[in-house]
Amino acid sequence: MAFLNMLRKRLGGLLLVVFGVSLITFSISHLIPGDPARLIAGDRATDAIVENIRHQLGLDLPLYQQYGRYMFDLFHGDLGTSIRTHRPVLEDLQAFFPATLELALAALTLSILVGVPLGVLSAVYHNRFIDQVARTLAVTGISTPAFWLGLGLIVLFYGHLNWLPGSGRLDEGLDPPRTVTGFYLIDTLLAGDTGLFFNAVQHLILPAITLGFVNLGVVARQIRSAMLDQLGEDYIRTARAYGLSKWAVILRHALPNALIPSVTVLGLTLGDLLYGAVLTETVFAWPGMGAYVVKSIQSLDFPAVMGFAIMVSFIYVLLNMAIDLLYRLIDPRIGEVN
Amino acid sequence: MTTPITAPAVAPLPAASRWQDKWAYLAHQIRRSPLTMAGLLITVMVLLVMAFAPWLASHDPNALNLTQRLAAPSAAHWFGTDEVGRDLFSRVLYGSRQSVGVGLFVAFASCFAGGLLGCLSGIIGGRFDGLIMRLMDIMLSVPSLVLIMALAAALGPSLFNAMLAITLVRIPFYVRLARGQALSIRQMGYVKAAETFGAGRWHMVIWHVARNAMPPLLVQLSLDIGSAILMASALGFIGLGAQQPTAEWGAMVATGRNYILDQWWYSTFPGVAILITATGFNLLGDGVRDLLDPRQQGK
Amino acid sequence: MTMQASVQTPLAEQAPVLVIDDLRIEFPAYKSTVKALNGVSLHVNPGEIVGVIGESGSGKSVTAMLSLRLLPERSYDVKSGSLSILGRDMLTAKEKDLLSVRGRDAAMIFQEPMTALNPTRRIGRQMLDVIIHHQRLSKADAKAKAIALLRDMHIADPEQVMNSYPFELSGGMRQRVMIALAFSCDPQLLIADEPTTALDVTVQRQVLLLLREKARARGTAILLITHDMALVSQFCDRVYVMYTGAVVEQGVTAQVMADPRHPYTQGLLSGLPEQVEPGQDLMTIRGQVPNLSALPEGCTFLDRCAFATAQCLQRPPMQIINAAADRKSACWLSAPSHATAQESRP
Amino acid sequence: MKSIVTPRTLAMAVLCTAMGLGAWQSASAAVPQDTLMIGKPSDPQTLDPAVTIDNNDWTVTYPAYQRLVTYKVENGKGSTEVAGELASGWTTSADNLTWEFKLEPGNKFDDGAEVNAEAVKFSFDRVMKLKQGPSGAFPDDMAVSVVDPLTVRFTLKAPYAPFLSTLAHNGAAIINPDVAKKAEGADAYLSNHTAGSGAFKLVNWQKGQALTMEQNSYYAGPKPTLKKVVVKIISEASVRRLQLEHGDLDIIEDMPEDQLEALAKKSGIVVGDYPSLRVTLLYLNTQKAPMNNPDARRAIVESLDYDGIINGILKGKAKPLNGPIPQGMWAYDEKLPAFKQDMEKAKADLAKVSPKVSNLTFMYSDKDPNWEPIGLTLQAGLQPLGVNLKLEKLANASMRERLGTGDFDIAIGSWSPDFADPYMFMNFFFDSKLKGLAGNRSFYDNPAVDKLIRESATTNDMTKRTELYQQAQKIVLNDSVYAYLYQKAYTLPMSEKVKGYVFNPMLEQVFNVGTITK
Repeated sequence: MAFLNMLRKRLGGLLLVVFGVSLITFSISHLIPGDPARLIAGDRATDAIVENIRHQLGLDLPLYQQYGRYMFDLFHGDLGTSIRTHRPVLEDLQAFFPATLELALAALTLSILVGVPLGVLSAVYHNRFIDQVARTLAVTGISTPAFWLGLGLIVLFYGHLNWLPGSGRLDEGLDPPRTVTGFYLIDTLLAGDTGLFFNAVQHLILPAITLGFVNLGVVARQIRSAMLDQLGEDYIRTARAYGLSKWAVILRHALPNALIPSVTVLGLTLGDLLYGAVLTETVFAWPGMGAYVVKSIQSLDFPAVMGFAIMVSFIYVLLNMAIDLLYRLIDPRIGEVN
Repeated sequence: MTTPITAPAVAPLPAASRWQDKWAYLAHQIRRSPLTMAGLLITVMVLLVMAFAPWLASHDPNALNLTQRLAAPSAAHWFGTDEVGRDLFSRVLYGSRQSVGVGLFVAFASCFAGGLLGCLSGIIGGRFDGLIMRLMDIMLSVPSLVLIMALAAALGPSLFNAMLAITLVRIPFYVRLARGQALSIRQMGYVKAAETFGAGRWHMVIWHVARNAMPPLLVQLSLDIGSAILMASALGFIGLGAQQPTAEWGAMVATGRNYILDQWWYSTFPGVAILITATGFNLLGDGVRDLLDPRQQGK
Repeated sequence: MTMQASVQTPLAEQAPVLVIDDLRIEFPAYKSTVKALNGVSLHVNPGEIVGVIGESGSGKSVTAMLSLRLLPERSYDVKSGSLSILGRDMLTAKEKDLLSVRGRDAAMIFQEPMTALNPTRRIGRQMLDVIIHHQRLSKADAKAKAIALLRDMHIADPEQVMNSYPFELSGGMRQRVMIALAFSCDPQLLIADEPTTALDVTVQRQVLLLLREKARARGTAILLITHDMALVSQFCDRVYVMYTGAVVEQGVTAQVMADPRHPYTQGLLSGLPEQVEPGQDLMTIRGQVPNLSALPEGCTFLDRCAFATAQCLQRPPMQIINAAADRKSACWLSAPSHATAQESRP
Repeated sequence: MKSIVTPRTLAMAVLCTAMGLGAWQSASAAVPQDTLMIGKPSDPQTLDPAVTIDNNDWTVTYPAYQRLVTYKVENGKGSTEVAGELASGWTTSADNLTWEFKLEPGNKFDDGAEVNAEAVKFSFDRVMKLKQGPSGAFPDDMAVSVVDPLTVRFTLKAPYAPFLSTLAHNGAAIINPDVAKKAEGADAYLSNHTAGSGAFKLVNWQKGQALTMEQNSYYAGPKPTLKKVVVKIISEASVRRLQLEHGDLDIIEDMPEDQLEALAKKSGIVVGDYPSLRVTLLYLNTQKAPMNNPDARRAIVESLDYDGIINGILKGKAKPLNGPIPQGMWAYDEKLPAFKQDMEKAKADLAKVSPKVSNLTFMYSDKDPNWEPIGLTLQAGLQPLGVNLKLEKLANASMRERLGTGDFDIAIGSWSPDFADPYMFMNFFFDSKLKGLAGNRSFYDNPAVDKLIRESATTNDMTKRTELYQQAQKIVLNDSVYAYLYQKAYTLPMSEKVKGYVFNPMLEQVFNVGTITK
């Protein structure tokens, strides 16, 4: 029952958020000075041409009618047509989103693989040399401008060393795998093409490091703080008093319990990574939503920007729900026992 | 909880509550942590650079010299020159005023506005509270960079507008924090006592709550300055920050990346400046968190 | 394991399981050091139940924690003295060697059974962790052993308890689990740090009775840390009274109760009515425990003592009252010539 | 006891994998011989020839479609003259109002369908019906009719001198009428696909990554040697350059001048340098004070450091201008002197303006990286004259909006012709009917000039037209309507393996992939 209640509340919240976000983005996009019809028409179009395009797009309707139309379409699964690309926004987002998600997940995985051990070491050797080093690394991660790091990595690993590719998702001239999930790492394996798989992995490494490095700091900080909390708990003392070795105590008792509260934080960083991908994608020519939305904003492509904002908010709320669920699954203390 | 397993917590805080002793204790804590110390040093250094940029700079940061374009670092130009021959060392120094200034402004302004709104929301409660919190939920779920970029595009690109935009998206975090504090303080009852002063004494109530909600807000604030500096430079990077000829680090990195293969110095120095400054503020913020967050004490 | 150790064996005939000798430790703190232990000496003989009583800050818990070296390394400095369990020097042993002592030679029971067990691990898992760690048993055997242990603790449905998380059990039940865990490897010594303080009064008694019954049955010695005089009087063979990090009085419980020699012990006992229910706080001594980072030169009880004399400006050493019974007190007045302190009590 | 994977072993595993992959990379194959790789900064927006007005999209559309006429190639150089492509010949009525084109038989679309008069009519009707950007190149009242399957007739209401040139424009592409039968509709289909009779057809578009083109097997012309053309989207200029240096790309577009010099020195790389008709100029808002005063405008024109801009910022990769019509376009007047900085005259002219000019704004966008340094140069030049120039950097879209409404003092822009006629530089720039974005961005309004240029547009005699345009030029130069900065060379870094590239000033960013070899 509690679970159903939660679900109902969250779904209600979802509707509210979508409504609010659409209203906000709609208002902002109409505050921005600029006439999309003019943009489409091009430099040399006469007023008559512009007027015609404006009419085709329904931009000559009163604002409330435009919004009404937009919402009506939205609830029928139609995010409108992009002014810039002339394609349905939903189709564009579908084309770009998997790349962003793949990058964000790779960055998240990387930051967890490195950040968790770092945070654990930091907490275990609290205020000692290892802690200082780990914290410095974490803070450096948080403080590094991603766009700058990305450029540096490209120049080094692609330009000078030529170890790793510097842009895109696959080598030039390679045909992408048949789209099933949109994740190249999965699609290449489904297609049984290991060469292509390794190529995709190579392309993913530098952008994932760039994006993941920032998150690494967040993860390490969170784990450190949660571990410090757990290491101060009585049950840790019990485990030690019963002869479990230091690392057995840390890894089997403290870490799982530190991970439980961290799940929320780590899960929400996935959201940050999705938005944060914008700059990384620009630098690495990663064909994701980031580059798409930056261009859309610059060309006053309202439907695309609104579609993006609504979809990301939607994902954000869904992510929150998923984290809630996960939390319930991994923490035995929350449940329907009582 | 059981008795503490470390030192019997009898002594650590000086019994005297004189402010000199408190400061001495604070100084002791900072000195004990080399990272906080490093953060403090960097921060002080950056603030000094900000204040004394005109005296430290070797050139007029805006003076063009088209015959000295993209010159490599040398005795005359320590960090080299940019694409119109301006001295990069001087521009990096002056750039601190924009980048760090924005960071400080954003952190303090969003802390103040969000803190106030959160306290009010917590104290007044009811529909007002519900409305504010829903609004904050929505703001939190709109991708922040999109919101900032859209706002900057709507208001026109300028450093001030970028500042306003970043401030706006940071506010919800403080609202939530302050509201949580306000609610728990409300539970403790002395707000109720203040309420009996009557409706005319609202400011007393707010003052009570705000003063008690301060420590967690300050922790968040100190952690935020670094990320605000980064966000400002990211806006500069995509061209929504300070306008030319004003020197701003993010914009310098952005322009410099066109030259990164042959003129590495152009985007390297401002990039390093961002990195060092943000690291300094973040280390200091970490230190402040450790000092003010009771959970981290005694461990 | 030495199961044959007779419960009724007179004191001090076999080698003690725990010996602490003149132990001094300090905790570095801001601009000062906290002198937590100032020359503690005590021992526990096989099969004996020994109480350590004192207010908070007396150093009793630090002593307990230090016995298994559970204090965070580097947070304290050992200034002098030694501590050994079954002849093994615990202060200099390598961390690796401690692992076989902890839980097998000496086990520990803590005050708050809610937080002392891992909240997200089932009871069974936590017990098996310990049993398998110390005894080479298969998983099935270890499980059978755990069930037997729980049943032995008068737990009606061991399987269900094994399957539960700590938060699903009552406080008394959790402490029974802790005791079962403590006995799981048949330790020679059991250190119980305020084991019943967090429990209901009625449950306290059951748990203590259980603890004593099982200890006597297995010949396990118990070091019982408490602030509760009534509890000591009912359960302990011998008692050490601690104050400001040192033992101020020691002896067989009955003797100490009947004839306390240190004014501090007298103070502890003064509020103790006959047939008192355990668990009530009876501390009625005026004044406060002195700051451990700035202990006075003389007797540390000086400020709170009604009988202080000029001699007390010098710190009193342990005075032997009855060597055979190992009865001592650290008060100038308790020397045989001043044996009138009790009579002159107001 | 140690059954679980420790973080340390995991980290080691990751590191080893990464290193293994690194080793594997160096063994990866280079680009195949018969594939041409082109690197450009941004994805095409739409591939519909009736919609796109962006050269960036034409890289794909131009080789995928054919037109009635095309630009001639003479001695390996692109000409501004046209010759028949799909048309084998044409006739014009005496009044220049009726044009009849004969189609070459045997041309086929990429699905095998015949290119006939119906297809021509369909394509032009579609452009005129959609009324989007490309329709602006053609007269409003143009009517197209089918005479017979291989003859098509265009009827105009008024003479339009550049008409033949406009038919070589990307918007004049002949589209397969069968697209109307596509499930998603012709408009949606064409924005994502090609449906032409050109040498290549689009086979795959990975949005934001790459567009892959392969040979059109029905192409009637000579078979191209390239099998495949891939257009890669790589936004960072430095990365594009690295990829060219590593042999991952064959041609890269849009490189900053400062990188070209270093790039040209690399072995195996050639930086093509072609005279182009792209002019960069400042729009001086003639309808907003203080720039409505010709003296103020003259002062701006005289205070500009042309030499510093061309030799400093552009590294000499540009030519100074002497008037609205660039060198290489007929009607160019070689007798006019090039613009030069003259601070004394600028000071004198500025002194005539009252009230005194002290603040001006300069609007630019990030579309061209040279615009910012130019603004800074102008700022530095105006400072000694007591004028504070405020630089305003906008997103390109916002800037265009303000150009359209005339909300600026000075703005910068570039302009390259869509078809080979001075009409592009005179009528668009000065006709008072085309104020704002359409072309007359200085909002100039002079009936005398209107009369001259409109007459030139409806006259067929080239000498007469030249004379009319040169008369108009004198007037507008005296009025300092625009500040003409430079005529920039088109530079194209490519691998030395690429042979046979032909540059046409009308077709920047378009590659003759049908005849390029590698």
